[in-house]
Amino acid sequence: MKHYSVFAVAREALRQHTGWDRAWAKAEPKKKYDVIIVGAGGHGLATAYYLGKNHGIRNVAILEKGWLGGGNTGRNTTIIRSNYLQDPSAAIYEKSRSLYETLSQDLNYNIMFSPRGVMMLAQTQHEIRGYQRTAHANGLQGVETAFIGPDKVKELCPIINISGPRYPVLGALWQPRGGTARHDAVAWGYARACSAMGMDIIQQCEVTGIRRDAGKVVGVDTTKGPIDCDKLALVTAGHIGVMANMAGFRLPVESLALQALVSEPIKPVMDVVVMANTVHGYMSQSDKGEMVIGGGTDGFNNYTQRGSFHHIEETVRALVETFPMISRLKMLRQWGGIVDMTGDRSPILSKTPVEGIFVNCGWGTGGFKAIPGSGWAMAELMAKGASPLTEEFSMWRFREGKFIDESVAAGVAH
Amino acid sequence: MPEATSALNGREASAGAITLRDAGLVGMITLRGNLASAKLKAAVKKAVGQAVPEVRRMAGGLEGGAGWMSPDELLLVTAHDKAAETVAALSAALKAEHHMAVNVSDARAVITLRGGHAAEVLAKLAPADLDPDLFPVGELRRTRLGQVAAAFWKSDEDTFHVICFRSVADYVFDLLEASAKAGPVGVF
Amino acid sequence: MLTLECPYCGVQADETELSPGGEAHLKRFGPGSDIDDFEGYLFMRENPKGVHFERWRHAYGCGKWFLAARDTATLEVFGTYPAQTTEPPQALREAISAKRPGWRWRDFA
Amino acid sequence: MSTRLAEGGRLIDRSQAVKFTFNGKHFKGFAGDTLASALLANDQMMVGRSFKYHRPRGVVAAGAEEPNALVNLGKGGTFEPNQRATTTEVFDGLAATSQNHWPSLEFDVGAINTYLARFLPAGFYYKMFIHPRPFWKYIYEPFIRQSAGLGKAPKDRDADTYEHFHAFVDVLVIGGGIAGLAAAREAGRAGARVMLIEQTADWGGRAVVDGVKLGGKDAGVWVKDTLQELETMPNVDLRRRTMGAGVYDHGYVLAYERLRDHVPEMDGPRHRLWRIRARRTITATGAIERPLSFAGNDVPGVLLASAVRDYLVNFGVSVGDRTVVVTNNDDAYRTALALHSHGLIVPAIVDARPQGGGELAAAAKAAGIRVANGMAVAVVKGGKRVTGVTLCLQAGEGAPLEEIACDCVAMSGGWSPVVHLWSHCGGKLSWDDDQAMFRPDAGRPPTGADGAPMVIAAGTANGHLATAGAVADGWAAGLAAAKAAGHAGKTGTAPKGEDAAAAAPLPVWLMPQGASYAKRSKAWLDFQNDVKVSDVQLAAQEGFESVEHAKRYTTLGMATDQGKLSNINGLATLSNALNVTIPQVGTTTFRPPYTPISMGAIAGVARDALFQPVRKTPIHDWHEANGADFEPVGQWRRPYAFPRKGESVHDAVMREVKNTRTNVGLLDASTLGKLVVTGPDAGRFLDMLYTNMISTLPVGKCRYGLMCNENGFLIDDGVVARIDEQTWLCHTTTGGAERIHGHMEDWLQCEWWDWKVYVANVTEQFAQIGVVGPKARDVLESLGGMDLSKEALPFMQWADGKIGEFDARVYRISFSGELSYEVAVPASQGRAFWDALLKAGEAHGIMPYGTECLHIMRAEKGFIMIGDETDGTVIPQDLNLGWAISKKKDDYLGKRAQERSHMTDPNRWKLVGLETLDGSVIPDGAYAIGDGVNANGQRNTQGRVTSTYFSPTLGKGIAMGLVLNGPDRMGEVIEFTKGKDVTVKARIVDQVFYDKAGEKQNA
Repeated sequence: MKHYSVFAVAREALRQHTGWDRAWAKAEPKKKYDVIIVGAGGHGLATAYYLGKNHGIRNVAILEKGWLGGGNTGRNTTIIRSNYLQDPSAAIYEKSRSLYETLSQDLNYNIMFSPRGVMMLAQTQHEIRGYQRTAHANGLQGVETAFIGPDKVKELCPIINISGPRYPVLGALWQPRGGTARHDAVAWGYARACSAMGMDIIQQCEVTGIRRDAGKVVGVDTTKGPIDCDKLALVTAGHIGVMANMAGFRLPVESLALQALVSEPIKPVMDVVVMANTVHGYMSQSDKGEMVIGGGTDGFNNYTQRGSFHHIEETVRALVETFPMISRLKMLRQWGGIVDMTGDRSPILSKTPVEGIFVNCGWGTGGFKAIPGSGWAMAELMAKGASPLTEEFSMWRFREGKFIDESVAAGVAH
Repeated sequence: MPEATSALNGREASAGAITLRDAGLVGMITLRGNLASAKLKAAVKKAVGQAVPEVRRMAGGLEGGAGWMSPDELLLVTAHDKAAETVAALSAALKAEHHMAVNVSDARAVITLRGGHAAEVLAKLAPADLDPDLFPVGELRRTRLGQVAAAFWKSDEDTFHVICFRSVADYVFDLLEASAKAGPVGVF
Repeated sequence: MLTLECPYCGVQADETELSPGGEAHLKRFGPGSDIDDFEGYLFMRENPKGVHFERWRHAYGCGKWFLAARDTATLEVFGTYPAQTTEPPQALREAISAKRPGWRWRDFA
Repeated sequence: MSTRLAEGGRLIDRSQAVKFTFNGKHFKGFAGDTLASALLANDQMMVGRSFKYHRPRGVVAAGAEEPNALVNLGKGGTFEPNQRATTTEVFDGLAATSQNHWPSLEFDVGAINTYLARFLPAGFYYKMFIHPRPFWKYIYEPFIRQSAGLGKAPKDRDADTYEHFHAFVDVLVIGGGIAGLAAAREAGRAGARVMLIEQTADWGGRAVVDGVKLGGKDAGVWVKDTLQELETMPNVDLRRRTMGAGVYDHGYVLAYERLRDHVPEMDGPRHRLWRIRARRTITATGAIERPLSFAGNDVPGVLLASAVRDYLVNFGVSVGDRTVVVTNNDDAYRTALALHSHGLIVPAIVDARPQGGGELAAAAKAAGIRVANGMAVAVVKGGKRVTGVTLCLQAGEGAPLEEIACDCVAMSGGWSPVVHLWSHCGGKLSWDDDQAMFRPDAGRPPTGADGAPMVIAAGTANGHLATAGAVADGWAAGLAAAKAAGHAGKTGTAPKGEDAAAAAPLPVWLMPQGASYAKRSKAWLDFQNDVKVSDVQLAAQEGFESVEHAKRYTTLGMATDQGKLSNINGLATLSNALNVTIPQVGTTTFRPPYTPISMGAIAGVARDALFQPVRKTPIHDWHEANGADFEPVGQWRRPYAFPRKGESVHDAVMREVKNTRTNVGLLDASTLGKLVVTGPDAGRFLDMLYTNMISTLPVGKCRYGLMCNENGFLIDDGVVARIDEQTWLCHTTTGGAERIHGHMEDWLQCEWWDWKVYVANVTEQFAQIGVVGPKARDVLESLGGMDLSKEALPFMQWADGKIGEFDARVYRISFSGELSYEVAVPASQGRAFWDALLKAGEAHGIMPYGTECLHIMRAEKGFIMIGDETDGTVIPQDLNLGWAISKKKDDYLGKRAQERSHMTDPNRWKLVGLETLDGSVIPDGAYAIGDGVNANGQRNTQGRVTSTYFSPTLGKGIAMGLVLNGPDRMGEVIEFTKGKDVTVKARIVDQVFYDKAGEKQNA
């Protein structure tokens, strides 16, 4: 793997950039792997990366039916935060956030982690109490957050209207080391590092069946032929239900459309991420200058990657009220992704009824921020059979009502 | 009697050819029951002088009306000071049948919207087809106006009566007024 | 942006007049029931990519719940019907078969 | 130089001069000009700077596809960045400034990037700025952000208004060119409800500019005649300046009407967002000309050939005196001929095709224009504007053959149908090898709710680039759409278009075909984002083989034009680099909107006071008039407290508590939900909904009830009153009325549909007023009326009667622990009743109180609050409410769930009272710290605070909380978090701090 640096770029510039290698190798499937991971999104690639890096498991294939990073990894609003209320959530999201801090260096790929700070606005008394609760919890969880007042909100984000007539801003939960990253780069950086470790990333390869023998996984059938494996990880987000179906078990998951949009680019005007949950909208400004805006989730099952327009309308309405200056900006593009929602809106990282099959799904609207932590934890679970980070995220927790419910504070699981 | 006021307390507005007016205190009764029952039909006739309406229709009007709200629900319209006794009469007449009659006069507000492009004022706010050819006089539609539930019926070519919950009467009036002020669209 | 016909009032209802209510034809399991059945009742959903049956309420209209048969991959609507039933009407099932031969959803086909 | 010709310009009115400014310079245009045409008329060739290299940029197109000519427009409340000059109509007083440069358009420091371009290839930022770590956030990123970003941010509140409109049509025709007009007319004749929309200000599209013939008539005449017929049809609605923005599922189409952008002084909304439900949508959206990829194709003065023609014919503007036309198809010859006929010089038509063109080429030659077949542009000369071109062989590597001096280059790389709207909702494309373009695949259309095709592409948008095919296709689409929508009225015959015989185009994706790296790195694909042929090739080399990868890696097509000019050239370049066919590479996904639409239009009328509904009680106006400090509760705004002049909110709350506890307080409780439940099965039904036994409640009595969901968690609580044998009145929380009503209807309609129960939400029928405090009875009795004595109306009973003249239903219930009456009167009498109570209470020291006082009093009394003690994960057992769970019932919603092991776990946190040792108030949300850390290194906890207040009654902090084994640990002291490394000690106590015996509420 060619090392990336300013010097390498300068050297290549002098020879018309002819020396750059493929970022990841083109691979055809071998007959057998120790581990097959279905889904080359951020979570799948990160799982592979940490299997190799932390556990020395490198005979790994990552199968992708489309192009890597092309699902929710490449269509989210790139927010990274770990200010979650419940201990298990805070643990895995903070692990993730802390890995993001050094990910560019670890991968030798600039994923542009920008810890510009994330604030979640409190606009009702109830929200104030909810976020104060989260701040207290975060203090004990080792997550750096603080509840700040409206003046500080205005100072950090001058374009906000803190004295709106309907829902004045009463404060915010502030995580100074939250932020954003370049979503595609996260997938590409992991893919490049996996490939460098000798793993096979096989794109345009759809899994059509899961082969089992005596309750244990033995391989998968794909559009590129059968492939054997000892362990199998299903990491396909919105399509996890289809996978589980192939493997012969059910998951407490539903697939829904989630939407986002960007404005045309403007000069920098907002250096923090703002989430306004009472009015349902969140916004940040990308390095290109676009205002990146997250919308709501449809309430019905959908596999089309298209959502209903009224969510866009509701979100834009909320943000025009919160940031009046965006009224005269224009929506450049809107899109949708299919998210997998569990019964408690928290993810599943778990063994399954089939020996050797593991699932990593249910990240719902909040998966991007979790990519490194999810990969780290999943790799540990697969390599060692257990991980403290995944302990509470079992697929069987719903049976006894042992939820990890983040909606209990004023927070939402974006 | 203590002083009784409608939610909009007589509010009025006009914009171009459109006028908006609080219809004032209106007697309204939610009647739930078997709409096919002879007893119910007779009781409705007696109460407001109207037959049980067809689906999505308003029989009569502000002076005495029966509107189809759902397969087992009518909205009866009468004078405000008659509502309580009408409820009692209905309950007595339908004693033997499973039914519900509740006075909701004060839970609602009624706004009269009048003018050449009244349908357009509504079509700015409601996801309903208000084309005059397809929304005839006497049609009643329960739908959404902006962000709240509402119903309206068309009492003549240029007039709609809009019903909404009392608590959002100002919001609905403001919405209608803003839509009227923005002018005609030229569709209908 | 879906449009579903309300089987009660006949309105071609815009999605913004409706509220979605998840999977249809769930069988309730109460006290004393098996934990697997109860888990299935509360959490396990078909979530199919294809023919699906689901609940909707004409929330801004007549207030009634109804059921819809819809394809989650194309959003085609095969039909709507009143909620007071434990299974899809036969005529609807046949209509789906005409368009999606071999479809299966739980025990229905 | 570019200039206005002495004559011509079909869209401008030379009698109406218009004054405007650009970068502060005063210019003159004419009514009918676009800003782009007016700038060109004033020789303003350079109009902006590109995104990455800050290269000089000039107008390149004449329509919605323009990537370069973006300006800041207006000022203050009407300021708007990134306005496309080509679609902005000029008006008197228009003020525009150019974007993305410092200090000025002519001299831009950022242009240094163009010299560094070799160091800034596609994806350079992924490979650089990795070390040292903090530099990304604090040095590199701010620099990159500042140099990107295009337009300035608006500062002021938007001064304009917006609106929506819901339309329902049989046939929506998008695009007012000849195909759209033919389609609309035919659908209209068939009797369909038709809406025809056109994004520009005039009808007819390219056909009129090109002067083609239809049915023997000039296109202009045909358009006029057709419009005339359309205008007489009552079933057809025609809208100009209305763009089809997006096609969504089930025939939902978003259209964006710009009502006042061209006449800002007019009243009314600025934009109208149409939400259209169309049975069938016809996309007659035309085609967009493609640039050619040759070195220097981004120099100002290089334009699309069709744009040069548009400026000439529509606006009487010549972009240059000497225009070299470079093409791979016949259409560009029209530009040469038009220029020639206006007396302008065309030194050469450079046609990449060795065999050259058809009839139009012959006409050009006949006119004496030099045509150079098989030739290409090797490089364009000039910096801030074109000074000449060097020619070479298309087939070669670019060896210069000759130089031609010119000040404009008109290029045409062929045409691409506008397939965006076809594609938004799943319509697929097929590659047309003959015409080198993607066109809608009629066999794979977007389908609607009925599973049938819902979009029909027509005309050039459907790949019929010639007049005859386009207009016939439009006509057929109109007929088909009307028929599919159920209209089969009498229609006409297809209009006949006439075309010159054309030679086949030659796909040319790079000019010359063997261009060197030096040339490829100067051949632009995406003018705004500075993506060149070499960048896409590098992406392919590095394995970014999917078209989506290549797009994202290079940013091709991600600019404000969303790749309208660049996408096809980019993916052809990619396919060449990968050595696969273009259809194998495929296209990126087309997403709405077609061109950007204002956020204001999306929000519509819902701004300021209309942002969200505010629900008001009958007494709301009084609260407002009397200085209430409001808090939002759901959509209600409830008084939090009633501070007096000079009094802080906190002090007001303390006063309200003290006064209510010693005298009497008045609470507007109208927001509490009230649901009437009636019928033979109502008791049975309520027994299922509540955890308690409700059916046994005697008539006249009240009972506090709890509701859980099927997961066992508490969702609501409130007092239930038995009204008569078959009727109960259920109170819900303030936010709960609609939710619980829906919950009841759900169970009644979908599970127990054979039970005879009706529910009605009568919340707003009543004004409900709490008269609370030791003197409550005195106040009410002073009004006269019904007997409210302890004997006649004991605690937890209700009665109907008169208070004064008011029709009242009186509930003796208490959420404060005081003697308390909740009185419901008809809402229409609510305000009068409130006033009467205030007057009657004057002598007793009556004061209104708000929600915070209510909260403190209930906390002093140890009452739980849904949303404080509960958070969606709390079961009644956690709150020691076992007494409210009937042991006699076999079933209620949530009962099965509460049998699960996690719910019966003895280590669930349970509710207790808490008292700090130092009398301070435990902070909201504080956690009780446990011993040690968990497996993830997080500090263990053993409880948390759920309600915490300073109690003015007790003069110290009190709280409730959920604590591990709490009820068994009375008297124990535990530590709560207070701040960073600060804790506060609190003792576990009984949760009832006030009047444990209940003497006051029973009084």
